[in-house]
Amino acid sequence: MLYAVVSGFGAALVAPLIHQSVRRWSGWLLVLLPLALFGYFASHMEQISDGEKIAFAYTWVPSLDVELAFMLDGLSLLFVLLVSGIGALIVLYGSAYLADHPQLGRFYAYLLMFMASMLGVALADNLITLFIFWELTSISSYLLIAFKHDYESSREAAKKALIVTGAGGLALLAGLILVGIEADTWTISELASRKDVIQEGGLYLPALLLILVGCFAKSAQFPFHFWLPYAMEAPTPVSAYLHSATMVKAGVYLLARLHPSLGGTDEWHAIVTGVGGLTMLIAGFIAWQHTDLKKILAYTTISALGILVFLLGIGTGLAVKGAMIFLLVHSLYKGALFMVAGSIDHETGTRDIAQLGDLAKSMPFTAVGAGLAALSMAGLPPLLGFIGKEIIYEATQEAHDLLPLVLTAAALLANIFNVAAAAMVTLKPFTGQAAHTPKHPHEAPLAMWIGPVVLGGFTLAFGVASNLLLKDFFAQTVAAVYGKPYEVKLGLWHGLNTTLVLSVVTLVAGGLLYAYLRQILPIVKPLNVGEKLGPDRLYDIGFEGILDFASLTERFFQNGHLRYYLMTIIFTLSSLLILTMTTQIDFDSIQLNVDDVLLHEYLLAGLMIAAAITITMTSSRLMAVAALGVVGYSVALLYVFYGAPDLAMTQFSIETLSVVVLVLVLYRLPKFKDFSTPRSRARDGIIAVMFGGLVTTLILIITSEPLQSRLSPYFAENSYVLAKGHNVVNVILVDFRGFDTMGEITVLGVAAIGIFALLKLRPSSRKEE
Amino acid sequence: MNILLILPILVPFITAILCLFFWGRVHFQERLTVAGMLILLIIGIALLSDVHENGIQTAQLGSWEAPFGITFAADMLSSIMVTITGLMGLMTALYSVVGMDETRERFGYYPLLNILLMGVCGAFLTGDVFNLYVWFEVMLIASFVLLALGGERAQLEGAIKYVTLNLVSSAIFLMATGILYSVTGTLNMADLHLVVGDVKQPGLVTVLAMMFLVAFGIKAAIFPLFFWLPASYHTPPVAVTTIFSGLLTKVGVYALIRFFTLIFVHDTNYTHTLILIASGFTMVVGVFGAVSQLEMRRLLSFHIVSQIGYLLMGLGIFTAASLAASIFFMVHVIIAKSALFLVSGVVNRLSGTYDLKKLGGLYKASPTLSILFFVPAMALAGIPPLSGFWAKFALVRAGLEAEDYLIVAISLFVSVFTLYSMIKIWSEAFLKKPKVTPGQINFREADWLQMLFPLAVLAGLTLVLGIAVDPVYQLAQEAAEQLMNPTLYVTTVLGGE
Amino acid sequence: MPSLILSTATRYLLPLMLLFSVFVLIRGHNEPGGGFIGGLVASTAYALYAISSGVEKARAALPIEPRYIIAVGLGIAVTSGMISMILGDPFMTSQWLDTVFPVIGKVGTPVMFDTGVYLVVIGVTLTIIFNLAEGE
Amino acid sequence: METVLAFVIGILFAVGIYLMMRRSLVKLIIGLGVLGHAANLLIFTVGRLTRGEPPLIGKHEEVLSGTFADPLPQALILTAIVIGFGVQVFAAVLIKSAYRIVGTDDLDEMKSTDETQP
Repeated sequence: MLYAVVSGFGAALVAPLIHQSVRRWSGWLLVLLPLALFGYFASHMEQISDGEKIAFAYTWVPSLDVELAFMLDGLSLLFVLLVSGIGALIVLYGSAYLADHPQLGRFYAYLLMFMASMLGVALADNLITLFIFWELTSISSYLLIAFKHDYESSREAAKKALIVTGAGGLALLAGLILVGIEADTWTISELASRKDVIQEGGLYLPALLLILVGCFAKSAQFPFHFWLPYAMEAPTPVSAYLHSATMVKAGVYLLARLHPSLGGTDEWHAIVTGVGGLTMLIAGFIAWQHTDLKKILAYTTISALGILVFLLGIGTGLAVKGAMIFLLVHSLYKGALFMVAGSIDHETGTRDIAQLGDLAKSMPFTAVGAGLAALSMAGLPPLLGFIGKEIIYEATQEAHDLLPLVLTAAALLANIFNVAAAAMVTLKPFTGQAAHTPKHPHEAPLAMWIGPVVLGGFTLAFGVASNLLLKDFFAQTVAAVYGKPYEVKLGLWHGLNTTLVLSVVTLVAGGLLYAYLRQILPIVKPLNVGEKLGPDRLYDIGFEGILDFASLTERFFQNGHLRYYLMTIIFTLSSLLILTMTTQIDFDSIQLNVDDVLLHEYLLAGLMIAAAITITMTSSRLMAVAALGVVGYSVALLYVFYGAPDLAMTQFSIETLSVVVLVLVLYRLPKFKDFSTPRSRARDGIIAVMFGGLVTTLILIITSEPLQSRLSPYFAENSYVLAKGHNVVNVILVDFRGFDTMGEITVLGVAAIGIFALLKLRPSSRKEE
Repeated sequence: MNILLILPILVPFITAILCLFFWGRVHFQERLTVAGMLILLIIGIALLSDVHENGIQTAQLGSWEAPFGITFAADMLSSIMVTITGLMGLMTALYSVVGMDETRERFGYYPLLNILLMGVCGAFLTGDVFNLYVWFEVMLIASFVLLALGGERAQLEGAIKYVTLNLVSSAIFLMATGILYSVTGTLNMADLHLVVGDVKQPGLVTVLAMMFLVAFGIKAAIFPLFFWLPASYHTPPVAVTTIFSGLLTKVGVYALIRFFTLIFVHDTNYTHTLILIASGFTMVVGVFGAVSQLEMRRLLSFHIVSQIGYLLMGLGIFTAASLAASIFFMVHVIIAKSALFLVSGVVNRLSGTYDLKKLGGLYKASPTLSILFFVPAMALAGIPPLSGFWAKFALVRAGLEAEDYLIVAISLFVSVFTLYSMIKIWSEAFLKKPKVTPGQINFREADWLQMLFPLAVLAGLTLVLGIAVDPVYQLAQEAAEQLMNPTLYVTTVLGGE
Repeated sequence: MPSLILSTATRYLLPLMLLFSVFVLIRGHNEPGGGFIGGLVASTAYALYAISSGVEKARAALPIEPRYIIAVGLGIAVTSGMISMILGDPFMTSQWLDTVFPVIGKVGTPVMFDTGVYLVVIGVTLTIIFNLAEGE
Repeated sequence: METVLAFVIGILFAVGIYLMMRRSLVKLIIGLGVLGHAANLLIFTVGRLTRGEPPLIGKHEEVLSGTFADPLPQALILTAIVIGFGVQVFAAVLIKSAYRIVGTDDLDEMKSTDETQP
């Protein structure tokens, strides 16, 4: 099974090369991979339907408890079949849709990478492995949305999609880790058995919320749904594949997958059902107000995802069954409709339904696919969509623990919107009067109409023979989500009951909505503030706000003034020292001891202080250098007084050299100018004095205790005996700690090279790179 | 005495001296340097495997027993860092052969590069506080010169800030070292671990911890001490920026990790909480700086700051898991960030600018370069299965396990903006239609390949580290366990007991 | 205009001061002094010569580029450390010859190391002073 | 004497920091010099002062005995002085070059590398 996942990535790597060598036939060649995968997974159908589970695990990162674990059960099988099956159709479709595009090779690469990632998500049985593939779907979808990269709108749409799903992904990561920590396992199939541990732990609610944010962002649930309509900037094959049939369902998939371990609590019911319900209504309401085919489809997709989430939130066996059937229903018809929309766009040059009509004549095959799909979407018998809708109504009516009436009403409303939208995307373009389109319409190539027709065919077949084809398999799918076995019966006829009435009401109301669209639109338009003030705007304002704040912060801290940088550093150090010293230091131990100080020592100290003050006061450079020299020579003198002749000699000679160099350097520099204001001088003065005071205090504290050197006695004893030198300081320098000296002369050498280079290598003497 | 501990100093040092002798012969220096770096890398790997097999290794320089002489000690952390130093040195040297202008090469570029690496290796291996100061200075002076080499206005302006603030750091470091000796009577780190507890005024040890925190914090570019970095890192040629970004701040982080696991562990509630606070601010302010930039190298420079926050986060949480995560993060970020800086160099070679507003069209112009940018960029953003994901995952997991929820939340928040800024470069420099048409790839094929080679290696490594993560992560875990159990280090260095 | 007296004086002073610097270097192991201070004395001599007679002459009086003196100094220092490695001891373990030479005294690698320091200091100081003086 | 020096060092640090916070390049370099002296003096002082007894082993003795100044801080300071010298001379030349290129001594004129908008 690992190969099944990895093969997609491998194929992605070579796809551009294959495309380069076979050009026209690359689509037909590359489709073999998804087809083969479809066949491979389909071959397990019987086993799975019998209730078996197929699991594989490979060690990957044992040090972080991540194994490459895969499991095929009813739920994942449904997903991988959709992903590989629709994937095959899309590869073909894309090969024709983008036939002349110079970057078609890259398109294949991204598409196959996406497919492989999606398979990984559906198959993963380790929380982190799942997350890895999850993120890969985000990245590959980013690349696909930005495919038309010359357009700013594409780039921005892709960015928005990535940021929203990426941020959601990070929340998800945190959530998954919390679950992993709480459950003490990272294997997904083991989580259900630790349901109690997870749900009773203190981390349940944060973990749940974080995971839900991730799922909702991915599956375009309110209030994270806004990226999806933008993502329609992608080439239509991408929209058909990612943004309707597969990727956006990853969030739904994960909800379904974690339902046995996280579901069933009050929080789950409230949040998941609520968000799903809200999403299906809001998006459904917006859908039929658009005229762009892809926009309509995008909003109905969001609405459909809302229905799925809504059902999973209810979480009864019936609701889960409804969710799973509807998931299949939606993937089939929405994939088909997107491809149809792309074909129409491709062949007529527009996808504005106001400009379209009577295409059934010129595009007969496409029309068949579109018709079947739309009927399923509207929920007419004998198509699978009808069955799906019936189960939904059954499920809402039976949700006794919650509010069955409210739920049913919401589902009814969402479905009515759906019917109207279905009518809009097919009746309008394919029937009625022919309209003038930018291109003269004619049938799309085989590679493009085969997809809708095949998907439409499946919808029909599944609808007619639902019990035969889907019963056993869906029993397993539902069991995987529901967490216990559940009997699944499917069929078109359930008798005359409320559900049927609801179905009829849905159709009639939907039809009316479509028929009186022109009258209704002006009434509802003012209600539709969501698009202007909704989460999309909030996101823009919020994100821009953060970016503005960021650049404000940047300009505040990185302001270009060295003195502020320095001030911040000194201030930080001083604050830390004050904080530490006031809380942890015993100041009583300080002893001010000046009894032994000799007169000349006082004089020396006075000289140093006077010289230091002179430096700050003088306006002459030479005076400052001279005063600096005085400080240096005084230090040297101090070394003489206190038993450090080597130091004194070094200090004397270095000081002389420094003064010479400084004079040479400063010779050409201008006079001291007072740039700063009195106020800033006062402020700097305070900070400087504060720091100086801290240092003084510190020295006083330290010198109040005697020093017990652990090292010097050894040097005193062994300097001559072992190192053969009478001058201990020199012996330390060249022997005991000779390595320090090695570093020291290296510093000197480098400084000399640097000075040489600075003085001799000037930009003017250098030709431009 | 394990000779592997000294060779990482000697090899670049001798290479540098030879380069000085062959001052005028630039091409010979190139070859010499590449060879030297290769040897350094091999030594690093040998040292790593030696420490892995036989535990912590030490060398007493001049045969003077610890703590009286200078001790070199290599635990897993040191060995990992030396290895990565060798790798970075080799990649930078290879890139420089084509990517560095000959004028700079004539003015001592190669000897300086070697000495820089010598200082870095010395800092990673020494077990003596004052000796660490010396290696810091070796590294610093070499970096000063490399930064200013060429003498362009931006370089000089950047260098003044860099030099001044780093000298302040050195002065604080020196003060702290002097005080450390006067309080404890020793300079050997292992010995210090034993005696800091005996200091009569325990508060003084915390005061020292603060001084070292600030001194190393400046070098590591943590908040609010990082200003020198964004002011200067984008000014020298890209090869120099690359080696700086890869190694210099990391030496600061290394020193922080070393000191705050070995010496200053008496009051972790106070010290490590401060580190954690600093880490949060560093991440946020760094990434805020990055998203505000329109110059590619400046953007990347601010990211260095932000990433330092992540490295500190592991130290601040202070568990074996979090330290392991930080160490792995360090390896990852050195590789990924260097790759990105090298890409910016190639971008500049093609388009003549680093300005995102002017750049564009590279996605069409060079698919190879596009991949070589996209992979490390996504690695930096923490996208799986690249190296950065594991680093982030391990860190977040360690944080959640330690129940440090706030810092985890901050790190994830920052992560979104890291992604955003990488996408910004991608979108502007690669996808967008260009204002300045990228030049034809008009240098010789061999030069082009040679420029891309180190890039490909580094970008490839982010992928390899992501897929074959376990062996490396185990090394990081081993390193972290050694750090959390300092007795091991202490007994190995001081012998006996 | 360099004064004649000064330039004549420094011409004779130069060898004397160089000799003195070597003396400071050698006695450093036992008395205050050593390679560093010795190197400074020597370079001061050259610096004086440069000031009195001009940089070109001072450069000419030097057998090689100061930069190479640095390289040689660093080379000697590192070699002195490596001698012990060849003999099987850790890096920088001091090795002494048993014979005591007149004037120089005991000869060993630490003395050699100090000589390296001495040369580096000369090279560095001269590089700085020559280049700075020429820059004006 | 430590007490007196504590105040001297404190003043030197304050002066050094104050000078470095000026806008003038020249003051910056002089400030660095003062800071260097302060740091060295600090190590010397906290290493404890011993009047007049250098750590030299007498001609005919084998070990250092009696009171003597601690040789280790001296060795450290010597190294620090030399390193400080190298670094500061380099910094001085750097400032000279910057002055030559930028044409002013005013640090506020040297902000171009921190400006976001090029």
